[in-house]
Amino acid sequence: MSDSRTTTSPTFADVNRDVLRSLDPPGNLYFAWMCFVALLLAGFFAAWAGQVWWGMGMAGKRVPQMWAMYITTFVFWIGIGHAGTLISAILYLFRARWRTSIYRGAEAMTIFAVMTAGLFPLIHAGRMWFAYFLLPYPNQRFLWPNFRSPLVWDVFAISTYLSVSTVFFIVGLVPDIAALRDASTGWRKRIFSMLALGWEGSDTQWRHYRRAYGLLAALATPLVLSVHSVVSWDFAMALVPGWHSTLFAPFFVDGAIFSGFAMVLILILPMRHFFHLHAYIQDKHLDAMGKLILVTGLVLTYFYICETFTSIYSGEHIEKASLFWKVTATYAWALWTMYFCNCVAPLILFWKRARTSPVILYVVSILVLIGMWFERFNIIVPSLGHDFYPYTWGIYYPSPTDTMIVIGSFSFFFLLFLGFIKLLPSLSIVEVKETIAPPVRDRAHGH
Amino acid sequence: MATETVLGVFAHVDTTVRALEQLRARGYHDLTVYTPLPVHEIEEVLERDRPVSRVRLFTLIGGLTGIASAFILTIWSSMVWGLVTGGKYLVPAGSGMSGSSLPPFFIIAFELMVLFAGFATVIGMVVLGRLPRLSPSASYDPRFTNDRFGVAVHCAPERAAAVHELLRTSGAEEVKSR
Amino acid sequence: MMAKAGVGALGAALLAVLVFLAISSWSRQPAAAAKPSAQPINFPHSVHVGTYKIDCQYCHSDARRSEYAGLPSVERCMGCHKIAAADKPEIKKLAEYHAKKESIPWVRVNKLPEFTYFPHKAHIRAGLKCQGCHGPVETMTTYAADTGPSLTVDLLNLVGFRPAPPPLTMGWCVECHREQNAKNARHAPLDCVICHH
Amino acid sequence: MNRRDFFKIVTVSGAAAASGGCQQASETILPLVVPNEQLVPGVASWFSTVCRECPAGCGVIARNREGRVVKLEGNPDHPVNAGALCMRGQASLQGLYHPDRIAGPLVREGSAGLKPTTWDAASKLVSDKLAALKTGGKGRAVAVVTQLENGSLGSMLDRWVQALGARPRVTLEPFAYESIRAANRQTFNRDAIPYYAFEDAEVVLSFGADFIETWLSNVNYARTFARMHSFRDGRAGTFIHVEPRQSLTASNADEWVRNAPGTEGLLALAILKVMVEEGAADKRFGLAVASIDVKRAADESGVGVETIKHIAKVFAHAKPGLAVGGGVSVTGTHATQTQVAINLLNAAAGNVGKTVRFGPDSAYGKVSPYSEVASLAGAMASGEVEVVILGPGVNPAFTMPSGLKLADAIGKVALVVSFANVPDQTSEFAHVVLPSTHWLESWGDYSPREGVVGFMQPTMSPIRDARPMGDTLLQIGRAALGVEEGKGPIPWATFEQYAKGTWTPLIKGDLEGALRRGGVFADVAAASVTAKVVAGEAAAAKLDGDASGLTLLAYPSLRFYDGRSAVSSWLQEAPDTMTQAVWDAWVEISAETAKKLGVVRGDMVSVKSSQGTLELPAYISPTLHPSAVAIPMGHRYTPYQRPRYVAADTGSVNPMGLLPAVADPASGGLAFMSVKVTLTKLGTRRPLAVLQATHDQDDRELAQHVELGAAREQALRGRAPQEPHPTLYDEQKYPGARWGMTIDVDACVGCQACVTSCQAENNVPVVGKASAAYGRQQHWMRLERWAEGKPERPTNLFLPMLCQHCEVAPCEPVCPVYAAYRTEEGLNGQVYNRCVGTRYCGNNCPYHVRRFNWFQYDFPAPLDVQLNPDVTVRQLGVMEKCTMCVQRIIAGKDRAKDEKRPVRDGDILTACQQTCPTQAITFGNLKDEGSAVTKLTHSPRAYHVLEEIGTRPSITYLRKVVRGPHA
Repeated sequence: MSDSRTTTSPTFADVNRDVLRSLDPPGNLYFAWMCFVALLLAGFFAAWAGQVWWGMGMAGKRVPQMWAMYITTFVFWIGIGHAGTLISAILYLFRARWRTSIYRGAEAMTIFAVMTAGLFPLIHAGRMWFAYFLLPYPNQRFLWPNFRSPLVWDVFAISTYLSVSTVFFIVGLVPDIAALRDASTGWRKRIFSMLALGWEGSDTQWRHYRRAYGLLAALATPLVLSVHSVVSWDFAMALVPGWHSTLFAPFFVDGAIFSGFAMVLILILPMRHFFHLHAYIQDKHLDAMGKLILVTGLVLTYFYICETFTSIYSGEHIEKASLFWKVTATYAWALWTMYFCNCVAPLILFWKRARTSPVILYVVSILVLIGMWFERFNIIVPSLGHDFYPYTWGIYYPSPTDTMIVIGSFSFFFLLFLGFIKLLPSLSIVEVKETIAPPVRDRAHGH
Repeated sequence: MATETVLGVFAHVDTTVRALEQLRARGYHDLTVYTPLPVHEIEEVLERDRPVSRVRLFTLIGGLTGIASAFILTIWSSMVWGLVTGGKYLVPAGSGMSGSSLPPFFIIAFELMVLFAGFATVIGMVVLGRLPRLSPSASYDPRFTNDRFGVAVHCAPERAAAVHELLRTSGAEEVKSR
Repeated sequence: MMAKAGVGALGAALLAVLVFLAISSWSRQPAAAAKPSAQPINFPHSVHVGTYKIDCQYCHSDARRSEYAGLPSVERCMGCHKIAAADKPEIKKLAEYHAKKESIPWVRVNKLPEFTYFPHKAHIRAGLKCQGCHGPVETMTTYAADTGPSLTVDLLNLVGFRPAPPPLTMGWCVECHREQNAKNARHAPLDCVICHH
Repeated sequence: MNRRDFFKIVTVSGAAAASGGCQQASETILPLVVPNEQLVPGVASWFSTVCRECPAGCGVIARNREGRVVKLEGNPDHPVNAGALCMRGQASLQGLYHPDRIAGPLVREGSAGLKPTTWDAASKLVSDKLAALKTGGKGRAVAVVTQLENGSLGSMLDRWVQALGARPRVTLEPFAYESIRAANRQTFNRDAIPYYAFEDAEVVLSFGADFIETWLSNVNYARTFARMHSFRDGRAGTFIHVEPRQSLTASNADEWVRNAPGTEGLLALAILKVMVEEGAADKRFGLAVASIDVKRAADESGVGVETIKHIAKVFAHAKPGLAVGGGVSVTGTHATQTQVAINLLNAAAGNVGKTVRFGPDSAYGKVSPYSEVASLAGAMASGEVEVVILGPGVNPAFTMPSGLKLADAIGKVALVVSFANVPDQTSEFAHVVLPSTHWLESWGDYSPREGVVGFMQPTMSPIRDARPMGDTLLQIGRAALGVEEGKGPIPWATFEQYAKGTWTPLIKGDLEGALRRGGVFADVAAASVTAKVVAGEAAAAKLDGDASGLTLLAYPSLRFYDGRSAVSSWLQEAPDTMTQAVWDAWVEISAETAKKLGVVRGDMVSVKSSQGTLELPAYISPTLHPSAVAIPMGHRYTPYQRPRYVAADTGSVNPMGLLPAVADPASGGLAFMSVKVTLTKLGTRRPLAVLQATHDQDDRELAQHVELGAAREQALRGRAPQEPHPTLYDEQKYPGARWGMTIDVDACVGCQACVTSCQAENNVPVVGKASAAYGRQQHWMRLERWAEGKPERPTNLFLPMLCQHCEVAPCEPVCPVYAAYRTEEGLNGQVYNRCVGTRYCGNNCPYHVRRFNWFQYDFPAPLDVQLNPDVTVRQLGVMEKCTMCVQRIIAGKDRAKDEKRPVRDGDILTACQQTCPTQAITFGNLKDEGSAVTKLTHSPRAYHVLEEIGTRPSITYLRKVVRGPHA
């Protein structure tokens, strides 16, 4: 039935062995990484504390750039968070078998990315300690949030996205944890048997399990697309020249997938190297990923062209002035960096060798991440810097505080991910088994 | 009446399927099959005379609840103060729906629909799958999460011998009664 | 079987709602009595308001013309107490303050947050009774009020109950304004910036 | 500061009050011991007095809450300012509550510097010295220097001086306009400065007179100028201004003529010549201009012959016109000749008696000329003076040219007694400091012009241990004379007693009424004078320094006057309208010179004169005359401002340090334009904090203008019918009033009074140079300058920008918590305590008028006592903005309710509207068809800023009416 059923592929027992091996006690390199990341994280919290204590002024924000790197990074992480559910849900529905070996890692990435992103609205708020005003909770003042504000949509979209992907993640894990339980002993066994909910893989369990999984996938699919659309409306709903555009929803979603896949590669390639998972994460997987990055990259390029065209064609003086300023003035370098990283760099993936070479893929992915971060930066900072009112035009300079916090957010993400790969199976045991031929005694009765 | 459970452990899919076919032919319907992964061929045999999983019902109810609660929450809470923002009233006066500022609420409705439906689905799975269970069932064997398939036949004690025989002949590595 | 489950679920839900409503309405009981404030001079409102029926605004004379209700000047207290009960120890304290030309450091009982602007004047003009907000002063030996947000009330709200908001909280003000507008066709403002500016 | 601490403050009076005001929120409340019927806690009471920030003497009413003054407003009954107040007047509160105010008497203890002491000890020290001199027959060794005090304080001091046989009191005012007096002596035989009736002129021809900034009486003349100049039912006067530099006044001119510095007199005569030649003036004036050759004048001044002829034509046909002269480049060694020329011009055009009115003469006529100050300085230097008594507001060490070597001179004086209440450059030399009460805490009176006497009364009890200068001197004087109270030449117990004594003839027994009105105001008829025609001489000003240098124009600034207002942080942070720079001083360099030197804005430049050098950041001005370089006067910092708001040490930025002590021989007035300087680039930078990113509107039509002709036509036709805005949504309903505002861009002269008034009313904090430079200033209202046309002679449009209170406000729907919303009275409400600080609204406001609290801005004690108790002090992390003075709206409605009537037009005045000298701002109910604001909203000149976005603001602007070239 499926081409992936090759006789050379490992047996079920191998799968369990290989995957469980990745959970062996880590080496020094791992701990070195942990320490480094933890150090950065400490800096992150120090900077944040300072900002809360002395005020938003610690970050380089000003009039007119009342938003800057925090929202940039927020959108960036939300974008990263898209690949995971996309892979596990949409590709699941499309029965794209190559997803199986990477989706677990991708899902974890999604959750951690969204968690990281979730920090930024808090960091960004002038009175972080009142952030709960945004939640609709009954209170003696009869006050409720304004459901017409895109920020409240964000609250709902992101919290929904986080919880649904988490659920999806956990459901996927249950059978694997059962396997862990049966392979392990002592206290680990006790913990795992709790987490496994007593899974046995009986036919009734599988029936409902698969149905549920399918439905979850079906729910998650539109959700993925909605979340970044909602985030994009933070801008599209606003008046600022360069923001006020119906293009934004698809534009953002595509960019999100683009950067998401880049991040997946950045995480998967080292894993495959260090855990020797070449048998499961094969070149054809990398190839498929490469193709996806290439396609989304091309689509993104198309959107850039549309964006430019519409603002020129609009004949709107202010709109055009804003664009011209972006392209030529203070922040031009950021714009051109973005164009290079997002439009030019991925083109190398037209070349099959590049798509299968880990090194090139890795470099391209990093460039893509840089490019996508700058895309958000270019949407926010220059647009605000040169908007309707010439009196207040101005240049934003990052301060140590917001720089530290942006860098620190990466450490937050990687800390979570490093933890994950050592605590939970980073490959789906069950689904990997699905991709390989089940043991058959005599061909005659087989298929 | 007391039943006995006969468990056959298989190493291969085809033997497992053969065993199941024969059991069904002999009229044994009270079976539990353990597999490390959902196997298409086995499901084919088992699902023939079973209704579709009822999880989807949970999903439906969850989704509808989500939509309803979203609209109730947004509309009601906006009417508590009836504040005007951006020159738009919540409730239109005269000029029909066009005059109102309801559209944003559909976003909330969508999100809550997904959220509630998602949770409902999982609950459905857990409930219908008889999860969570604290101690493993009698006929369970750890190998079933690794690379072995198990067929547990629940039958009257007097017929146990026949089942033993059947399972062995159809290629079970090991057959035991529990 | 499915149908049964559906009915069962529906019934359960309905029951839950009923129980909730019951408890919620039960939880709407007036705020508990407050502990008296420790004042430099033990001033019994009960005697002045209750026994001698002195009008509130005789002493708190600024209420009708000012944001603040104001306190009687030591002079005004002495106005009566030169003669009245002059021998009582508490009154002696008063006399001391007056002699020293010092003002009495009364302990504040009612206080609104900085960002809230409350004019007594408008409320007096609307003909409200002082007791409406300050409680049964005429019965209090020492004036006391349990005001401002309370954690328990907030938590109760959070889990969906509707306890009566404690006095001098926003919910309490708003409820009264709404009630007045609805019942007595008044125009008590409900505009945020009237109080928060 | 806790708004409700006022409860406590009101109760404890006098010295204790200060500490009381500064304490944090305490949970005790103190009743008054004795009820004070004047002060009801929570109710404002108003006290009228006279503003003494400059000799203009505007009437002031002070709003007193709980015993503390929280806001100043112009006295509507006062003839000088009619309710308006300039930014300096508004900011004088910061002088009153200045953190550096001297806490009590100080005595110098050798090298240890000034140390606190008791009043008795301090005054004994002085009186002993005086007694010694008196008995030693050396009374002449005592000198008294005060600012212009022409009221009872002045006369009392003169009696004091006589009693002690001291030398005649010197009134020191850096800007004394001696030349005008001298010229009037020559031409009209009157030693006086007349009243200039701008309001009655059709054409105003000003030779450098910066009457919108500091000249004589800026509020009065800005107000009357607006009456004459701003477009009203089809009529508008013309204003031509001649000055080498485009000052704020110049940029209000319909025609700004840029001349070579010092050639104003020549131009005036040339214009007169043309008038005579064209028969527009009496032949007898031919004598005056016999020697003048128009062509030569044109070449020297760099003004085209055509322009001269055109000006002459316009001026001659004015019925009547008005020519005035002043400003730096007129005040050189040739000042008197220039003023004479201007007098002749007025005489020839027949303006004397019409717009130039002798009779209601200005108080400036009583200032001692600079020559007297100079001779006193000489006497001090030669050791003749042993005691010098310096009144408050007198700061010669700062305001006198360094050429006078005043610092050294004072150093030679044995006993320097200062009455300063905030330390300044002169009080540093003092041996004894007897802090005088601030004028808002004092009795007194001041007569800005003949017939107008403004009464001063304490508007609150002194916030520091200060005593009125009068009281202190009376006591010291009697001690020195050895007589007790009630005896001798100066018997009065207190100055208050003396002052009230002098009032009795004026007030006809009604002191109450007089104090409520703010004084006694009478009109003095214009005296008839005849002009003596003398041959006008067009002498050029003598300038020392090498001829190749650039002429230094050290000009007084609207913000700081001579520097006595610079103590106010509000003024330091209110941008100079032309440059939009705050906090720092700068040297204005013409574009040409800048190119030669290769400097850009913010580059440090050393300015070298014969007297010294000054290092200042450069401001490149395309408008300045190439042969000139300009430095604003009065920039100085007080201790608490460094390093809180500016860098720890910025060095001196005082241009007086460059001036030689040269006087105009004819008048004895200080020659401000008396030196040429050389510039050198230093290579370092000190970027200026300039709030406006660009003066180019980039075709966005924020500030709009209309040709006079077109405006007339529209005014006749009325406004073209407006089609309703297309919308899918319901029109908003307003059950009660709908508040709105109109701002007449044509009337606005860019004086920034509104900005400061708003800051005072709404507890707007000061952020300091660094923050302001980085777009973090907190002003709720800003005054923008938009330049159109050629950069070297642009048309400037002034646009006051504040929250537009849009009907379709972009800021509202994006707020996640309803902190920004639309009130049912059409305001754009901002609820601080609900704000979470997402700053989404700030991004989405196309006008960028929303301000965010980047830090917790503090109000250093006792400035916190000034906070308006009706306005919340915002916490860090919240968004704030103009509320259209909602607290005043509420108060107005409250008053109306008390009187059981609907709110009438004029019941509610916003802070900005109230103080505007030109009444450019109108506020009212847009639903009331009869209200002024509604009428103006339907004016043909009405427009909205960024109308195309469709925000539908509640604030309507009226286009500026411009005259085409040679209109």
